[in-house]
Amino acid sequence: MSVNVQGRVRSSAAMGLVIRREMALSFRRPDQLLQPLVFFLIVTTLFPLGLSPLMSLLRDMAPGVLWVAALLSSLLALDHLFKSDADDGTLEQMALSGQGLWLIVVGKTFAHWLVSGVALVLVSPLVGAALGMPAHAFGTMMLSLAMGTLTLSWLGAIGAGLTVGLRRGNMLLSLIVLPLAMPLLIFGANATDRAIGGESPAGALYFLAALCVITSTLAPFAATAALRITLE
Amino acid sequence: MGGYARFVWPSFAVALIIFAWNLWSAGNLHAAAKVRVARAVAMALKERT
Amino acid sequence: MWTWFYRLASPPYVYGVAATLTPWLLAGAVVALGYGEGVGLFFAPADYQQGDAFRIIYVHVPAGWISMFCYSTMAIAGAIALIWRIKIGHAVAAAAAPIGASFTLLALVTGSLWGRPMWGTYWVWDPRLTSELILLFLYIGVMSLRSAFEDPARGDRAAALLGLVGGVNIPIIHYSVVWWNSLHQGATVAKFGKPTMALSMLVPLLACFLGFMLFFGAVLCMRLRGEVLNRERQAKWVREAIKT
Amino acid sequence: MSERAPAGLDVDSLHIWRGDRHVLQGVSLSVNPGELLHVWGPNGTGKTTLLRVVCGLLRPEQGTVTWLGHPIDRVRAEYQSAMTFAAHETALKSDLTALENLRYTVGLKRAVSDQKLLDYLAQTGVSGCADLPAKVLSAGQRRRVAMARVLAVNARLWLLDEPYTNLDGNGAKLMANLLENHVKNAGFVVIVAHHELDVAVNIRRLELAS
Repeated sequence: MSVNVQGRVRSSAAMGLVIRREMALSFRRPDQLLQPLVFFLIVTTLFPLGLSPLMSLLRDMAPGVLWVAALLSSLLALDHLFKSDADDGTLEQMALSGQGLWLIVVGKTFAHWLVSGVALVLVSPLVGAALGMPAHAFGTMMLSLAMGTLTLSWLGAIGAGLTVGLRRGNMLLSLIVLPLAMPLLIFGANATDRAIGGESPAGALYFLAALCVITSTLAPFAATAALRITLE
Repeated sequence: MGGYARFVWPSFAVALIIFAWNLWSAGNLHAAAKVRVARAVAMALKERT
Repeated sequence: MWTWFYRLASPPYVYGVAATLTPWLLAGAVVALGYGEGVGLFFAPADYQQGDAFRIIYVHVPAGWISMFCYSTMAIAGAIALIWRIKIGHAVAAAAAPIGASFTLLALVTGSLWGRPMWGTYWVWDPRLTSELILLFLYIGVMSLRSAFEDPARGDRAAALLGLVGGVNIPIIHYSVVWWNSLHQGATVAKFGKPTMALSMLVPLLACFLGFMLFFGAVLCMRLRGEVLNRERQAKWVREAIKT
Repeated sequence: MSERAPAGLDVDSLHIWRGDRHVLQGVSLSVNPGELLHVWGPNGTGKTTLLRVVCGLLRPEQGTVTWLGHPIDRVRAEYQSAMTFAAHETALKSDLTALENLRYTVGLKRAVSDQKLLDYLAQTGVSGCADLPAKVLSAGQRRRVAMARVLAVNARLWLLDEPYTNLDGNGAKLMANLLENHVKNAGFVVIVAHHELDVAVNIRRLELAS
């Protein structure tokens, strides 16, 4: 454990600790890890049933369907980002740990993305194939989903911070975060769509990367302020 | 192309409805606030006596 | 020199100023709208393409501007209250939100009514209409977050933060919607924006805009008095205030 | 400033409203090294609210909380590393073991090896369940793990909210002499408790009337 001059724990060590704690907690409850993935698969199976089994039609819809399902399932997973810690009082202990509250927010959100977002990206080729997506588009699709889910985790951290104290905060969390996530859907689905069509998805991917950078730099401050408002 | 009746009058009608709602709900909010204050004042008075 | 600004932070002063301002603003609104809508409806020349349906612009465009202006008022008031802890900011933000939402709804309805003669259908995923719709969702998000908290002070702060986050995202949302729209439909569809206008059409539109602004100011003052009372129930001055 | 630099925690005329209820009406207190302050009063008089304000979780509308003469929100990092707050509920993750719970919370404040954490758990008599998940522990055991965390953080100022709940006979005795040792070597404690404290130290009392 590395300690700085005043004998207090260095923030990088503390960040590592928060991330390890979050990962340990997530893997201690594997069922909660699987739920967003199963939701992702179920939502994507709804579309062929609702539309048609014809692969040709599904292929046109594939990017939009996949991205909407990915957005909804990662939004579901975001609800209990702070809720379980706030309910049993550990969030207060960590807030009083002398480390900045931002460090706890960033650590928890990043660990949550590692657990939920990356898992979604790894499962997505399965869904892509099921929706008739050609294999050469998988690379772009996974890259765009990785950036998209990370950006959504940051936006969701703000929403979770704002609604952590509320009893029925889950619906309100989606109501708050989805309008902010619409640009993600536009650029992500379009990048995948272009990859399927064989054109270069660079334009949309650059926009998505720009969104990811903006949100990753600004959202931690907003999420910390949100948590401070509801923790008080 | 577009006659008056079908689209212009409905638009102005909706505008009037929205204007009226704004005025009404502002008045309503103020009145409700006054009632709540009066009740709080009465409660405070009762506590003190 | 700055005294009037500092006094704006004291609730009783704002309560009084709002009371005196309201009638003047309302009167100004009536005059400006009377002229603007009157001329716009009857005297201004009809559009050579769309005929008289074009006159819906005298309601739709000002409503769109006000819905945006109102959101920035809400976001800025919320930011001031959050950063400098001036409680009045929360009251202004809480007062502005429903007004903005109502004007966004007005812009949407009149936009769709205007779309009917132009495109033959009531709803088209046009970039400006879509942005307006998303703005309505943002308003609903802020208002429902504010009322979701039992403790009004905490609800105010949460809504102020969401207003700020939403405000930062509005340009991003708008330009991504425009980008998205230009991809799929290409530039063939008649651009929905204001066609270049003759002066005789523009002057009434500006009058309407002024009228809408004055009306917004008046209703904001009226709602502000209610919101200030709600937040200052413990203060002494409130007892005299409710007598008038 | 007072003649000698204030050496402890000072709270000056706190006012808190919860909706229409005036929960704290001008509460003031001060605690210096080697003192134990017992905040006493019936339920609902704002004892827990006072503690949450003092530890910086809740910002008061009026009144100030100062640590060594400085308002706590200006010296947040120093204040938080010099104090520890044990809330009414024991704040343990039920999926993590007792040792893990300590490692992940104490580790944010102080670099403490697992072996030393085990010693602290032994000190409060729960070293046996170091590797048991917190959900299988009894309420008394969980309270003792929370006490071990207070010891492990090695803070000068203890802020304890009803620390005796769920403790049995010798649990209460253990708590009493932990407090005694802490106060004896220049530590200071603010305890919220609705019952008598039998700690062999001079106890100052602050009664919160409704």
